[in-house]
Amino acid sequence: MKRISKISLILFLTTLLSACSNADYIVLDPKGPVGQIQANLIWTSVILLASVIVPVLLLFVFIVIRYRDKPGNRAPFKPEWDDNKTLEIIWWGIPILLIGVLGFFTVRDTFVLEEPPSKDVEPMTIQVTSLDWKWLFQYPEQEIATVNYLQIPTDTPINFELTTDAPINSFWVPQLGGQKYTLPGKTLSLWLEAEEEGTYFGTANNFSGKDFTKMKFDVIAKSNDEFQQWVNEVKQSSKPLTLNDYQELSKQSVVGTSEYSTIPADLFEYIVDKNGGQYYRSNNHTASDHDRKQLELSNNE
Amino acid sequence: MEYASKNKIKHIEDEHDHDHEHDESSIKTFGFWVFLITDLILFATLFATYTVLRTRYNGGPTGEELFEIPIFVAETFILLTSSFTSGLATLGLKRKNPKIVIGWLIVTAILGLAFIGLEITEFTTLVEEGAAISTSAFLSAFYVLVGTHGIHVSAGIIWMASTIIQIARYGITKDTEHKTYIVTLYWHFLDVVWIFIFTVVYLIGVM
Amino acid sequence: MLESIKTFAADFFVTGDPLIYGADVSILLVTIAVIFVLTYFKKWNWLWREWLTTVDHKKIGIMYLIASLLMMFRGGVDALLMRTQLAFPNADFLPSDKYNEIFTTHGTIMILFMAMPLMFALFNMVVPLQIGARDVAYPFLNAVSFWAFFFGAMLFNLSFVIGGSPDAGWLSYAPLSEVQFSEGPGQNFYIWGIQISGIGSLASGINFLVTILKMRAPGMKLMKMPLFSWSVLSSCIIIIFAFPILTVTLGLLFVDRFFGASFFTLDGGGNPMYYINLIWMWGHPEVYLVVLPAFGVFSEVVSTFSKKKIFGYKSMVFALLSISLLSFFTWVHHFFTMADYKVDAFFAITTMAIAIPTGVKVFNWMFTMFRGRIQMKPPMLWTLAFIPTFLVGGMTGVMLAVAPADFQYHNSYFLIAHFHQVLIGGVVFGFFSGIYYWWPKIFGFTLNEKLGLWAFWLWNIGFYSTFMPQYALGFMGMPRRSSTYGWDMGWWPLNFVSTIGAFLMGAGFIFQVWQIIYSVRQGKKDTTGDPWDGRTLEWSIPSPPPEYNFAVIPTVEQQDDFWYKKQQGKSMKPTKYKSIHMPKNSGIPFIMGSFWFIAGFGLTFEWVWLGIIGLIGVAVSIVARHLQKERDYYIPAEEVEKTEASIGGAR
Amino acid sequence: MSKENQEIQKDFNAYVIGFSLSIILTIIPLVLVLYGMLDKTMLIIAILLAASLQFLVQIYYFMHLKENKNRGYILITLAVGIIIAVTVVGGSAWVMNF
Repeated sequence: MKRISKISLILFLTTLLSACSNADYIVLDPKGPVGQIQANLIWTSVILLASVIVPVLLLFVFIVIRYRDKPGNRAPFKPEWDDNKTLEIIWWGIPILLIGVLGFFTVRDTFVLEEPPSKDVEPMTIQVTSLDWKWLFQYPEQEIATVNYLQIPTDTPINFELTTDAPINSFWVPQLGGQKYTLPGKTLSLWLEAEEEGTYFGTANNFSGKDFTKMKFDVIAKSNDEFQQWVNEVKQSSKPLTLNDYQELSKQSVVGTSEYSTIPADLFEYIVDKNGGQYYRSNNHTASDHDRKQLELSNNE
Repeated sequence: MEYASKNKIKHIEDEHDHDHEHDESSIKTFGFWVFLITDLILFATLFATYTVLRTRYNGGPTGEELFEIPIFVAETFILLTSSFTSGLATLGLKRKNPKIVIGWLIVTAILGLAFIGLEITEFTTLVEEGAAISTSAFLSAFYVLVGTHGIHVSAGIIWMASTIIQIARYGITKDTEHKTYIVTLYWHFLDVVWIFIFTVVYLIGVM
Repeated sequence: MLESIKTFAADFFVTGDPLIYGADVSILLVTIAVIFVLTYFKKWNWLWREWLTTVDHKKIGIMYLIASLLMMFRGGVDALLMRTQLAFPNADFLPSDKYNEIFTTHGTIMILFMAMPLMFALFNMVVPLQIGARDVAYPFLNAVSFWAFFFGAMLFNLSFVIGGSPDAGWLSYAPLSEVQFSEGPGQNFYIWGIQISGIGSLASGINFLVTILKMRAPGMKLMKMPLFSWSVLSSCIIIIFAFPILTVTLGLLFVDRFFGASFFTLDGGGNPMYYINLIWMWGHPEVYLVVLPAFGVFSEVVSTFSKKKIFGYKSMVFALLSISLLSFFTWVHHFFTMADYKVDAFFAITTMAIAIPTGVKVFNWMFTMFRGRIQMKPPMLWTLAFIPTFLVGGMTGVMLAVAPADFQYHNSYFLIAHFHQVLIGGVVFGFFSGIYYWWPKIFGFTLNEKLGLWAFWLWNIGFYSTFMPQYALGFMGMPRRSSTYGWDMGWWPLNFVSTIGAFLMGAGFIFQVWQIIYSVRQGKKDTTGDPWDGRTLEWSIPSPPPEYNFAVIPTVEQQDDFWYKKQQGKSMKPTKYKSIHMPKNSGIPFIMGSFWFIAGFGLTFEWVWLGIIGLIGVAVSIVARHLQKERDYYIPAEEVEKTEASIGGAR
Repeated sequence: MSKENQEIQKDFNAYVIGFSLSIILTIIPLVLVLYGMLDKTMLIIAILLAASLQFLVQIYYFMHLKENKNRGYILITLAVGIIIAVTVVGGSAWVMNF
């Protein structure tokens, strides 16, 4: 038995080592303040929990070895010993204490993440729509759009407004921070910010049908100037996004990346509203009636 | 021996009460209560659904436009009365008089049929007015909540008929007494559920 | 005519995949083989009399066990297919649509058609024996539950060869599961397979709740009841409150699909998020209700094989009950990433709170072993394997409860690793431990220990090498339900190790099947009725127990009553017999189950006439039962005495 | 009157009281709503209160709980059931409404 457990231990360790050598633990390697908060929280919880779990595991091993039923074992044997108030208070107390501390950090950071990560910089908005099976990213301030990739400026807090025009999905860029769902008829807001330039892995993270696995995208973070340059390029060199283009995009298909020089007015609000947006009273993004009528008309063509 | 000191062997007082012939009727009644409580959760889930989707009219009619006060008030009083008459049937059990039991059960079942009749009329009128289950989320929730209660009532009527047949055939025995008791319990429960439908769906709807 | 039959058949039968044709052929062959064997050995009558119509809880338990092992095989094959697909990057062993079907059926089968019936197998095999009862409170209803489960499971599995499998994930989130995105019968199979078996589960929950509260042997106060029965009670509390929610959720989804209602649709004012809210209000309690009985098993096993009274009995009971209640207040942690932050904060705390009673239980198990004498028997091995596994699984569970951090774990392989760790390490190891523990009691012979040891180590090594890498994959950003992946992310080595591990677990399962088959023929007979030197009432009667369990219902004086009576040398063998009141067998539960199957099948294909025929059949079965007069009989005292003399065995 | 008859009379009285109370508790909210006698929030609270009272009336007068041998168990199960039911309705409303 001992031999087998040794073998399994070695197997396990070599696995981890081999994995470490050529792999990136991107969740633990954040490139922005939001991901940093979450990584810190992950480490805090691991350390707190391990400080209890590891001693308990050692105690477990000790008990199993010490009290094995074998001839000549001289460890005490008390078959009727079944109650000890002090001990019980200790182990009701330990988890309560642990949960108390961890709960404090959890609640604190839950509230922190609702706020923009840097308050002194003017934030930027990107409207994200998950479709079957692609991503549409609209830049309402720049009035451009991209499909299946994102370009963002560094050191700027970005408010991702998430919605979907297809089954529920989830928008996740691990190195910038945790994910949020894209819900139909509703915009959820997710703050992210990149502190370093680079290309980050982004993915759809909630199963949405046949080609869900192909909904990967790159997030390219560049300095503010380079970002402006890119915006200008897109505005000059690519074609506009028309409503027909959107209808085409919203059909079930897999497409590559593309960019658009303009976006239809209130397209995002239209997407939200047509999937039930009007029922959320707090939603401030309702399109004016006029715009909606126009959109619906073109929709029926 | 250590255990003897710690675990004094106590005498059992209620041995008789627990003898191996458990009181079957009491066990069955208890089980039925548990079933009713699960049904309570079922209706609670439907009420939750109705509450969440209550305002999602999808451009269709609202509760205020649809609900007819005389109809749902009549439904309410019919069901309340039938709850009372089913109770009177259980009094007949104590008098050991099968005729009283059968009589009141028939009255209850007829009131139940009247209730179902009204509900069907209400539903068909609504559908004719263009308020169908597929019209809006609000109407989906409405039809399923009220309809589930209606199906429960219909099942109760069939069940009552089966009980009436058995009392007519075998008289009041331990078995039929138990069955009557259970079916009236079920009937009272349906009345309770209706009170909440009356309040949450209809009264708040026409408010 | 021929042409229309052809198009119908092309739609009706799943075609175009060698796997499916293989399944078709094997289903056909097995069916023919079974029919042949039954006819050749003239066993039809025996099958009907002894099994299909039985209301005996022990036989129902055995049928649950067989069914759940079959389902474990099916779900396991699904798992191996998925792991094979993921062993290498860019593999196209399974195209994405097949892969989606397979992870959907894997999850659904493992939770609802493997873990649940395995749990009910233990309930049925053990609870009445442990509390000193002749049977459950409602033996007839017990049979109804089994056949509802069985036909529900069959209906669900049928989707593999007829009509097409569901492919929207094991919880079938709307709107993906709505007609708009999932046309065809696959999703209806899901709805009706689960709905029908769910009715059975709900009835079982009521049944065992009442059994435990009302059928205990005289003198067995609740606080003297064995902990396994306590865990079953806690589990039943969850069942009775959680399953009605599932019934409604699936019902609403069906109304959406069939009547064009809009509860969870994109248009018509429906709200898909509400489906997720509802399904987790059932789904979270669901996972706790399958793990609680495993906790009960560990409590029995740890005490028996440490030769020591359970430590902190009252704490244990309190912990069980508080887990069962708390489990209803944590559901939002499954969708932190779509709820409001204030809601998140609240549910993060409630989720963590559930770790407190769970942690206490681990301490109590450890201190039951402390100052005891630990015997490394097969049931104990599984319990010992459970503790470290569950500690790590529990730890990652608390990590997941940290809402802001969960934004990084959610739907990643970290989550997959976590719930497999608690479901395999907790539930499956626990049920294995229980099966090994009570096997001699139910079947009357012991299982070969050497083969069991092989199975044990294969399962454990396989388990760690499958799921530890998956935690790491989560940190590397691999989303769950990915049907394939590229070379670029560095996900390959860990996935490969994980696949090897999965096959090791599969080998472990084969060893267990071998162990059972081998032991059926070569196993040592258990003549004592008490092979482990047990502590609770079930060990005081012969193995396997006679149909009436206890010739005379024992009178209980304390916790672990049988153990202390043994110590004092008191005989529990009765001296005087009375005639015994027993329920009669009935064919109605089986017939009702078949009608449920017909109804479910009709509604799945939206053949309304067939659905109505089935439902009328169900209604007629119920009324027939209501009108039935002769439901029970008596075994005369002399016959009891004769049976007892012939089996002897127990002291 | 024999003891048995007295008991039946008592039961009958209980049914009549229960029935009258439930009629009253139905008419009150009906009148309140039809004549809009309170502002909306208060009105909703008032009619839900009336419904809850009627629930208790039915349990107490109609459903024979007090003579049931298992009323302890039933009451506990019912209490937990009501807690869960309130959680299902209130929890859903809270989670879904933001």
